[in-house]
Amino acid sequence: MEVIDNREITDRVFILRLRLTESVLKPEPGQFYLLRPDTGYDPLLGRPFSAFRWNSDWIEFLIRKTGRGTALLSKFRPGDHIRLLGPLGRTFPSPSPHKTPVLLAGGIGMASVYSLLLNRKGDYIFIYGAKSAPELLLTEDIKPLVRELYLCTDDGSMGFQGNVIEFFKKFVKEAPSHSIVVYACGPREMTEPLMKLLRTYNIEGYISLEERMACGLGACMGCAKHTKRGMKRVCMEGPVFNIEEL
Amino acid sequence: MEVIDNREITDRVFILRLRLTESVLKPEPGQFYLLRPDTGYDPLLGRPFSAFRWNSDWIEFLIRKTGRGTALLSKFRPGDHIRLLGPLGRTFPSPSPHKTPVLLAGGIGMASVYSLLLNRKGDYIFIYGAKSAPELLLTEDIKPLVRELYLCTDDGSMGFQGNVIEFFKKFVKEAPSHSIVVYACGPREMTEPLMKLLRTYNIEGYISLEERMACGLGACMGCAKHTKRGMKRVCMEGPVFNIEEL
Amino acid sequence: MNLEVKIGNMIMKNPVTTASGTFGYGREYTEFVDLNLLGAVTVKGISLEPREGNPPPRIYETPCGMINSIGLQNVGLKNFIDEKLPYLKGFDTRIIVNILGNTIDEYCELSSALDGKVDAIELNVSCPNVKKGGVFFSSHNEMLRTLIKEVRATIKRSTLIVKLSPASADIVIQARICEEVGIEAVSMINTIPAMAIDIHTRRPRLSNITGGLSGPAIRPIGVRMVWETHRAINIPIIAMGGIVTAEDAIEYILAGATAIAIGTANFVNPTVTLDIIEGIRKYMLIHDVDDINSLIGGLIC
Amino acid sequence: MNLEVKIGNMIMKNPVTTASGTFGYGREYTEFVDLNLLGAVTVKGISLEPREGNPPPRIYETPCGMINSIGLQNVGLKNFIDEKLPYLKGFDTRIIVNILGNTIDEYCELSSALDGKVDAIELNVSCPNVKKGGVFFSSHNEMLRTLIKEVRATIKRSTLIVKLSPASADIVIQARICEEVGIEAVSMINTIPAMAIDIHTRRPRLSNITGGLSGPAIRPIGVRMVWETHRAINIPIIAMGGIVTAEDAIEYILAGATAIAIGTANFVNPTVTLDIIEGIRKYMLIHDVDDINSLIGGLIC
Ligand SMILES: Cc1cc2nc3c(=O)[nH]c(=O)nc-3n(C[C@H](O)[C@H](O)[C@H](O)COP(=O)(O)OP(=O)(O)OC[C@H]3O[C@@H](n4cnc5c(N)ncnc54)[C@H](O)[C@@H]3O)c2cc1C
Ligand SMILES: Cc1cc2nc3c(=O)[nH]c(=O)nc-3n(C[C@H](O)[C@H](O)[C@H](O)COP(=O)(O)OP(=O)(O)OC[C@H]3O[C@@H](n4cnc5c(N)ncnc54)[C@H](O)[C@@H]3O)c2cc1C
Ligand SMILES: Cc1cc2nc3c(=O)[nH]c(=O)nc-3n(C[C@H](O)[C@H](O)[C@H](O)COP(=O)(O)O)c2cc1C
Ligand SMILES: Cc1cc2nc3c(=O)[nH]c(=O)nc-3n(C[C@H](O)[C@H](O)[C@H](O)COP(=O)(O)O)c2cc1C
Ligand code: FES
Ligand code: FES
Repeated sequence: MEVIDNREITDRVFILRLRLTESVLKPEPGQFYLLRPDTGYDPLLGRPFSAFRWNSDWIEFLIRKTGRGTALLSKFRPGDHIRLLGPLGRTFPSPSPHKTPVLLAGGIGMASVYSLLLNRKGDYIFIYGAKSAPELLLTEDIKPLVRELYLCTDDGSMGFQGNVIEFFKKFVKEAPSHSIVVYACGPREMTEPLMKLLRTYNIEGYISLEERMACGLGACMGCAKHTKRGMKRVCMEGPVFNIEEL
Repeated sequence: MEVIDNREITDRVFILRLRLTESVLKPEPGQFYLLRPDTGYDPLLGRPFSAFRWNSDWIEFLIRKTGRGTALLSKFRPGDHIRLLGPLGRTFPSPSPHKTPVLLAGGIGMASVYSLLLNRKGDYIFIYGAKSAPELLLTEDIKPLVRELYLCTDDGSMGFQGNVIEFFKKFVKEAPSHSIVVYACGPREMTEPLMKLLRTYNIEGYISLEERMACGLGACMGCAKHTKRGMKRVCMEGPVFNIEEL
Repeated sequence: MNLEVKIGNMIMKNPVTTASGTFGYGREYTEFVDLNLLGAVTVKGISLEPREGNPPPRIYETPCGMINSIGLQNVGLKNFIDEKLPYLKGFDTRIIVNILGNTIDEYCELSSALDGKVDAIELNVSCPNVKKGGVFFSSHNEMLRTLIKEVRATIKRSTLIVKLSPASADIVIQARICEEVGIEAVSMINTIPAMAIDIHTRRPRLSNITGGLSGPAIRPIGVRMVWETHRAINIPIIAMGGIVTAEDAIEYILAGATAIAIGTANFVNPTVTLDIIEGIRKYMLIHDVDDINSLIGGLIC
Repeated sequence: MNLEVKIGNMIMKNPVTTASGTFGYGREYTEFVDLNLLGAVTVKGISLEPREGNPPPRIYETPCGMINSIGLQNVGLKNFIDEKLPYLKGFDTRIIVNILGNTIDEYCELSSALDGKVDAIELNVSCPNVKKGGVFFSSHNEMLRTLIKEVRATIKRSTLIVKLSPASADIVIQARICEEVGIEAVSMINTIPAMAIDIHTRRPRLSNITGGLSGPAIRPIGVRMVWETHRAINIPIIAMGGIVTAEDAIEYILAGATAIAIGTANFVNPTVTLDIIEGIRKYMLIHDVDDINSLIGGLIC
């Protein structure tokens, strides 16, 4: 796919916009694509990124530079081409009208829950955490879309001092647990304790998980995740899992 | 080094201009550099290219797309960085005032002899051949710098129909051989018969040869060429060889 | 132009198949690949009982390659025959089933259960990622001989292929043993045992510590092994290891392969198998090659 | 912060040396590298008589690697001692000389001539590019034992290192033989036999047909072999194979290497050796490692 725009929004995060041709299906919130910079065989494999924003002409990915693949992707410019495979995986289910949807995003996990916010109507509460204030991205864009926005930073440089989980613990003690449904995406350090927490409070929840991937199509068994019902493939049975399965 | 400009001059040939910083020495005509596109380890090795044109601020390479490395280099744009190693190898000796310097260029071999033309005074005869007219590059730039310019094309679409060697055979029959000195660069199909020809007519000659390279520094012995005096390294004892050595 | 090749009794309409474990059970790729166009589909290794495989993480990218330690997660023989095979049978292509057992008996049980149901059975005697897996056999020539002889005896109709390991003591000797025992073909190379370490946590990148290296990185090794083996045996070779383009495929054919399998490249480009078939056709056209069989082992040296 | 390591009697000021054949005789790189800063310089393999090596072409690039068949072009023992060694002696670094013979006698002649003149002698028993080269020894465990025993006996002062081949029957067993015979250290891995074919001419890319694969492509294989070997022996390992960055070097150290050698990466970046020493320092600083020796074999698994 052709790169239309590639914009840094912080020194570590950029938004990559690709032209959507008819051959590429539009995603559902929570789905992802494998992106491969096509320069040689190093790096070799596609990298998974959640669909962030899209319309009929283009799709955007919100990407954090972590390693070589993302560094390469950050250098692509309008007119360049990137191989795109997707949309892949399962979507977040639509929030039921009887429950308040609470979105939990840790770091770049924001990309995936943000797409839910944009595409599925709901009276959202958004809890968003990062290391420090500059890493809380696009908060001005989020505000008008949600009923309540809570920001958390590890260093206290903005909002609640502490991580999303600490905030959420406080939060659930006040909210009646059966009236909320949680949609979450973030690093393992956030999703692991979150699962336990949701189970403890018996809260309905959907979590987007990460695992290294090769094929993205359910063929290689590389992205396996241990679940109650055996090994599941994050690329097929995920990335969004109902916490009951996990 | 930073790319300042990268211009296609035909669909297969481009001119890459890099900023020359103080750490990089200026070349002598016939010398070359190893250029490495710095995206990953594939391609791994630097590619050798003759210094084509330069001044105190920049250096240009005239490059023909043949494989993956050159295709990658053609995509570099102003602001990108390319690793540069050089100048490497031996230069063409300056033409003696008593002999008419005859430059022979086959295809992209033009880059190297052109640098001689630009940098060393002389009353040059330039014989330049390619497959067909569109592959005869920058002939308008060459004209004002030489006494005589002869163009050859395999298909006869411009100038003499036939290759540089065929033309040169005709040419030496008319010129007294001891009064010329030949500087040549081109594909193996040109340089091999040329060597024989020069020996037959006992003409002084310097030929720039090509061989695959790894280090460019005389360390790996990868670029060996069989000569009268044993194995020589094209990157150190060449690329310009006196035909007496070969 | 003839692209048809023969592996034992199995006639493939073209020399291109998939490498076991990289193409699932075929179905996973049908959105991208019309299976009818492939010479054969080789499916993920099957064991007697379903297996969970190794704990994650199971894959890691390395320079121009990847290491995997899937550990043979698979649905098991029964589910394969009941659920996966009927779907595959709906296509006009050959079906090759890769099998792996812990004991000679298990291998024999697998092979006799599959005999006649599939076009070919590929014995995986070289999986580096299963503790009691085939590695044991591939590192002992005489054990290998016993194993393949016994399996050979269980098979009446399907073609039998033995998949050799680049980590075995001597792959050429093992190929000769296969020929001696009457195996119809060998396939090579399986992944090369490898590992990677996260220097910040000091832990291995894979939960299984080591895994198998595949992808373009290993192609020059595979080509050399196929060339050496081709000179030593007269049975056909199905070659694999780092094939990404038609050029790579032809390189292996010139080195001595009768058919080639695409593995890791499916992850890089899901339509790669078809692109390669197309590319082989183009090459044959340009070089005026009428019959692909005339290219086999055509290296000039 | 201590970067000093010990290989036999040889104390290296840091664990970084160059891989034989990729750094010439040291001099070639002095424009880029202050040799005084290296733990040791390992020079191109030396034979008794000068050698011309194989005809060109001798190298070919492959995915994340290269294959070479230089064929041990070198100036020979006498020229080395007279012309190359005095220059190297002018630096405050260790000198390791890689040697290759056709017969046990040749090896012994080389080793006794160099004993005491250089800090260490590295026996190349595994060069894949010379017909009568060491490959013969590396593929026969008992021949190897005889060879290294006899060479061992000729050396009184220099440290003796045996360089093992990844293509040998079993690299771990060979390492054990080295330890049993009293060799001070092993180095590994040499290049992996490989080949490439030009599909348009149908000819091999190298005049020697096959060559040795080196570069990042082989690193995961090298790391695995070093890890396996480290668990089996107690003598130090000098590790090499695809090291390009300090991360790669540390990966090998955690796998069990006491020192590491940089080969192909010198071609990619001529200052890479110094960059890696710097990178190792930074890593030790960040991870609060006082002594590099505490990292050796530090893999947690
Ligand atoms: C379903 C899914 C959705 C994701 N969405 C986003 C997103 O919207 N924005 C974003 O910035 N990141 C997202 N990630 C994480 C992103 O895939 C990794 O940051 C990226 O692969 C790192 O690649 P690299 O080459 O820069 O890093 P390297 O560490 O060099 O990569 C080495 C290998 O590990 C894999 N890898 C590394 N980190 C991860 C990870 N966290 N998850 C899976 N594989 C990994 C790479 O794909 C590659 O194969 C998502 C991951 C998954 C699984
Ligand atoms: C001293 C010297 C000066 C040169 N000057 C120029 C120049 O000014 N302009 C120009 O366009 N080309 C020049 N060449 C040729 C140029 O180096 C090759 O075209 C280029 O390396 C091809 O790289 P690739 O990755 O596109 O091709 P690939 O075929 O993919 O390369 C594969 C490998 O072979 C090597 N290789 C391929 N062709 C050649 C060749 N002809 N000579 C040496 N190595 C080769 C590559 O460097 C690489 O390592 C010169 C070569 C030499 C030796
Ligand atoms: C993820 C993955 C799973 C594999 N599973 C199997 C398997 O089950 N049985 C088998 O014989 N080989 C298996 N292999 C090896 C491949 O079939 C093939 O031999 C190897 O990957 C080399 O080919 P490539 O470089 O094209 O991938 C697997 C390889 C990969 C990458
Ligand atoms: C061009 C070249 C020449 C080599 N010559 C020798 C040699 O003379 N003796 C030897 O023992 N190893 C030789 N090697 C092998 C290297 O020393 C090293 O073991 C191997 O290249 C793996 O390391 P690398 O991947 O860092 O290059 C050579 C390697 C290359 C690339
Ligand atoms: S990435 Fe291959 S099965 Fe999920
Ligand atoms: S390229 Fe290494 S010696 Fe010439």
